[in-house]
Amino acid sequence: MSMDLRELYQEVILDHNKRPRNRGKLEEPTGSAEGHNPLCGDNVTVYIHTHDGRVEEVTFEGSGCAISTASASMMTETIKGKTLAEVDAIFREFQQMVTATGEVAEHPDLGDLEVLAGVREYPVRIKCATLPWHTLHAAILGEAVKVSTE
Amino acid sequence: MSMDLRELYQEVILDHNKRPRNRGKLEEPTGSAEGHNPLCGDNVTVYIHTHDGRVEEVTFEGSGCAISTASASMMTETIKGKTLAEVDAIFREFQQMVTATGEVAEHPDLGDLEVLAGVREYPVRIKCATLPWHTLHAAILGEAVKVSTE
Amino acid sequence: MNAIAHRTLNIEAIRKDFPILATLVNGYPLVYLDNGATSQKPHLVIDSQSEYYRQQNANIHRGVHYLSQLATQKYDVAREKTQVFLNAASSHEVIFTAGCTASINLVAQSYGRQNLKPGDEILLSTMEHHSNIIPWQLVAQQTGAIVRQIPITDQGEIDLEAYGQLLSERTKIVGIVHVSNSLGTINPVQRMIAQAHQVGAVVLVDGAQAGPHTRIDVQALDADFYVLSCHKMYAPTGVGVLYGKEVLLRAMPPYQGGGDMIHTVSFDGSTYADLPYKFEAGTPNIAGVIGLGAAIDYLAGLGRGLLQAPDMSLGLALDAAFEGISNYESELTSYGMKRLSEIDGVRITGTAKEKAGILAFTMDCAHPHDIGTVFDHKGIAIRAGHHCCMPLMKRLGVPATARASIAFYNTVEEIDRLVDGVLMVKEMFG
Amino acid sequence: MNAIAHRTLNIEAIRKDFPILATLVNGYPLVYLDNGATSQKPHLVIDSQSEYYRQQNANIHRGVHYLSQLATQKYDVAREKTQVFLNAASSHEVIFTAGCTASINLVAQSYGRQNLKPGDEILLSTMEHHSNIIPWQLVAQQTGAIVRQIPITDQGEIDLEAYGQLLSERTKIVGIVHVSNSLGTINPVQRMIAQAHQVGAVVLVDGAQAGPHTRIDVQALDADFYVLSCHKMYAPTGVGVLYGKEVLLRAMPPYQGGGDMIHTVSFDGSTYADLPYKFEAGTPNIAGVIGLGAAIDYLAGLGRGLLQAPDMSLGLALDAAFEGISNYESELTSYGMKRLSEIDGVRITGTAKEKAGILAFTMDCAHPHDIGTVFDHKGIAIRAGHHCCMPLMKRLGVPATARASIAFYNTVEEIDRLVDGVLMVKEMFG
Ligand SMILES: Cc1ncc(COP(=O)(O)O)c(C=O)c1O
Ligand SMILES: Cc1ncc(COP(=O)(O)O)c(C=O)c1O
Repeated sequence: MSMDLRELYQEVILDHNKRPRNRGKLEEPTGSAEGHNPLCGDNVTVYIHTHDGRVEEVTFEGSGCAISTASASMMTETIKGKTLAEVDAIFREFQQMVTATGEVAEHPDLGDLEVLAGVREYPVRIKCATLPWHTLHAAILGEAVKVSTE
Repeated sequence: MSMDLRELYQEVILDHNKRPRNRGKLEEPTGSAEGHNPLCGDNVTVYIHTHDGRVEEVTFEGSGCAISTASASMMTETIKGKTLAEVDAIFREFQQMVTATGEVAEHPDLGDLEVLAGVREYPVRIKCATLPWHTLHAAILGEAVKVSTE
Repeated sequence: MNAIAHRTLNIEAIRKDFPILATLVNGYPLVYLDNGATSQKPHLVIDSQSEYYRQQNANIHRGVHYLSQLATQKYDVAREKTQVFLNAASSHEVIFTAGCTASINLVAQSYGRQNLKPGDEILLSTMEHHSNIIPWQLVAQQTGAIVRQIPITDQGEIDLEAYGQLLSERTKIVGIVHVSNSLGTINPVQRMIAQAHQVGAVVLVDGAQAGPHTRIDVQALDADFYVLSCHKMYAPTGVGVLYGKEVLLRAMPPYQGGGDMIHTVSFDGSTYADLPYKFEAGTPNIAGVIGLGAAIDYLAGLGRGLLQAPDMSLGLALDAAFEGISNYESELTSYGMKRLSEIDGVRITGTAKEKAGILAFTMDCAHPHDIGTVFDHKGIAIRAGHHCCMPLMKRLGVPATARASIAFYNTVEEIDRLVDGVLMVKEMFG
Repeated sequence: MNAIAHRTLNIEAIRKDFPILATLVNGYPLVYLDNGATSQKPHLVIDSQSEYYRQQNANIHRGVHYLSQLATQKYDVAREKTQVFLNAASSHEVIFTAGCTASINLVAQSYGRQNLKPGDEILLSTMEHHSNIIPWQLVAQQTGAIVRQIPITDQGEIDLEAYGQLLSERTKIVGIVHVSNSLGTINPVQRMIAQAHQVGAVVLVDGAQAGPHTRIDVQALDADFYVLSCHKMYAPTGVGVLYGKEVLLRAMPPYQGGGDMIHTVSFDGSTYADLPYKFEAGTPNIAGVIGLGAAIDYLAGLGRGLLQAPDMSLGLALDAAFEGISNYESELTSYGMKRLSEIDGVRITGTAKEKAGILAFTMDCAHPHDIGTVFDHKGIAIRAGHHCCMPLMKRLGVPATARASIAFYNTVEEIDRLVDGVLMVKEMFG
């Protein structure tokens, strides 16, 4: 049925969970948004600072499970310095990776994020992995809305 | 399972159904009441004229199934001339007859009414047999209430 | 779908799918003609219940564990099947309720209470089931709205002229039964909906008796709300469906509060979940909904069998199934109408041109209740009474009728036994 | 009932009564510790469903035919069994609904809407399930009444002093959970009801988690309303119970309108049926209610087995069954509490003195959701989340907890596997 647990909780994930990168608040973000997964109580706030269509700074705060914390942490690392168009492409690819069924494709652009491919096998956990991304998306759009992945 | 149909629909019942006795309205009743069985749409109105605690006249009107029509018709025949105390005793005995389980007792006071004992085997039809009696009861009490056997 | 006209359902095989049909009543083989009250269930549906409780039972939506994921997946798939069954635009428009009655009350209390003002009008036809009358009377009392009656003709059809005259800008809601449970009349709901929309009213269609017998397409009808009673559709008891257009459902306040319908809860105030969950408070009838999925699969199986196309899509398979079912049921109905009308002293109630599997009648010599008892003695199950349609009975001038209601597992021989029963009643009471 | 203290349930035999317990998950024997979400069902209940659909299925109350009489009789008997289950004074006080959530909404909308005025107060405890919060918030919005919170202590007990101070003549309704689904706390409802009655308030007790584990006596409690969630009580999904005192129910307006709840219907106005039918609009979950009857029989069978008294009355048999069940479940709970409290970095949520089968906890190193996934991998089914108790989670200062909830078919070995799971989580995330 389910694959080995170690494929879901890879070392990289456990590491990002224990020592999340870019955790904290940005003083003067150009955008921020709050995301919430009511099913498990996860909460994440993403702060972003963009300039000339490029991500200069991005951080997050909140309490969540290992999957959502690691996803948020790796997300901030991956997108820093990227153009918004690149961020958009990565988001799409990430989403495709964690929801696709059938053949596992290669995702060279995702870097470390590829370790999250394992959530595909855990339907109720997919939302944990995508919550930070949806929240990022809202922060970029500067929407004042609260994101919910219910 | 169920006894032979002829035991429910005895000749006497079919006869009372076709030619109900004492059908009609009393001009100046001392009491009257309307009874209704919403499950099958039966309606019966009982008119009674009592004097010195004795039933002088009793009639009924309405539309109903064979069981309720025959029951009403035989009821009027049986109680005419009886004291209210006697009517009460007959009502009780009748009720006991149509609802009792187990051994079938003798009911010498009920006369023709005894042919209705067969409804015992048809739980949903018992209310058809007792509706005229409940209505009579209300008419005697002079209650303005509408009776329902739901 | 013309291919199907020449192929017919294998009724003998179908009857074996419904175990209860083998029952003996009082020594006679059961003739079950009370399908309007509730249908019988095929093995596939019955077994889906035991399978669920033996292998999958868990609460849905909130669980990370194996059983909960299994149950959730089965529940969600049943919603998608129901979407196809109704041809709804989105599965979010399919709300599971406790029954058809619950669905109508939901719309009356949520949509109705929000939108009705004193003097607004709710139009309901004379032939509505009590379930499509009382909820509107209750909300009318609460809001000051007025319930008005769409009259019917002596044949038991909607008086369309009167309907056109009743419609006005005061009309806010129209409630209309798709197929009458007492008369069998198939109402011209598509046309009536278009007319109602012209004055800005929304229409709730009561599909309780349409679901089991006809292919439904809520988009073609342009229905605003459409409700189903699943136990009449070969599925378990305790499940109903409410279809609503997304734009309407989104704007409506929740009906019941509880688990699963919330987004956040605090004593300072709560926010509600998205569709369809906003309207599914508390643990739903999980097994029942999964059983509904199995009933839809069963019907699709009939369609695939008819066309010998085992891989046919669900929607096409249901098209085929209902074409086969309605052809066959019409034949039985016409045959029954013809035979009954040949008997002296029998009056048929409901002679609409468009009519589905209902044979309702009264007899000069006997009350419907007596007819029912005599029939029961011979193993024939029909219903005697007002069929939850008191205003209709009043209009027809009868306290009650005897009603035989047909399903596709009934046979010509069973109609013959019904007719024999009628003759016996005549002999006995005539 | 002291005779029972020395006799114990035969858990090995009992486990064979619940077919799902033999499931393998991911190669491991299922450890089902999610009973608070829904219980598993014994053969007797599962088979009651197939038997009903194979041999008795018909609509009830209105039918003269054989099947309808069978189904009606079974349904009515289930109501009488439920009366004994609750020790209600009359079977008319037992209303069948679609679920516990539906029962509470019924009381809020019928009793609440009729009796609440602006400024009136509804008291609810911090540990209530969303199902006992949102319906009251909705009716408060409609009537201008105010919802106030009865605080709890750090141990997870009602703050009785604060409760006493909150009670005043403004208090019209108190809603209180009998056994908390998140903490296991058994609340002193009898005492709380007596206090509420002194200020003239009525009390609704949410017995969703009490029904499966303790003997209920609504008359001894003097509860005004008491609600049950039958799928948590070894019975099918889609059934709830509302008990209400006759004098209150009689005075309440109907909640939903439809078939079976009426006396007469006309477009000029309708009148309603007597109890319990007034509150049972439409076709109920007939199979589900009959399944509830089977679940009560199953429990009674355990009691009769314990005392080797096969002819014992239903009430006494239930006394015996629940004495056996609560003794055994307390042992399991104490054992689990002890073992978990010995592990570093595990914090138990809910340490009330009076506590029933809930082991809820958080871990320093891992989020409840991750705990749930790791457990699931080993076949252990628990729930991770807010358990529909967001205000309680806020009070406890945690986003979520991991919750194992016990039933009488669980074993000491299963608690050991739970503890092993916790150790594995520590190893992985620590
Ligand atoms: C304490 C409590 N109250 C109410 C409910 C709601 O029950 P249901 O979802 O069956 O309506 C539950 C179940 O989740 C519960 O645990
Ligand atoms: C036309 C119609 N509408 C509504 C209903 C109510 O359905 P239910 O009792 O399943 O809620 C029925 C069934 O009796 C019906 O025939």
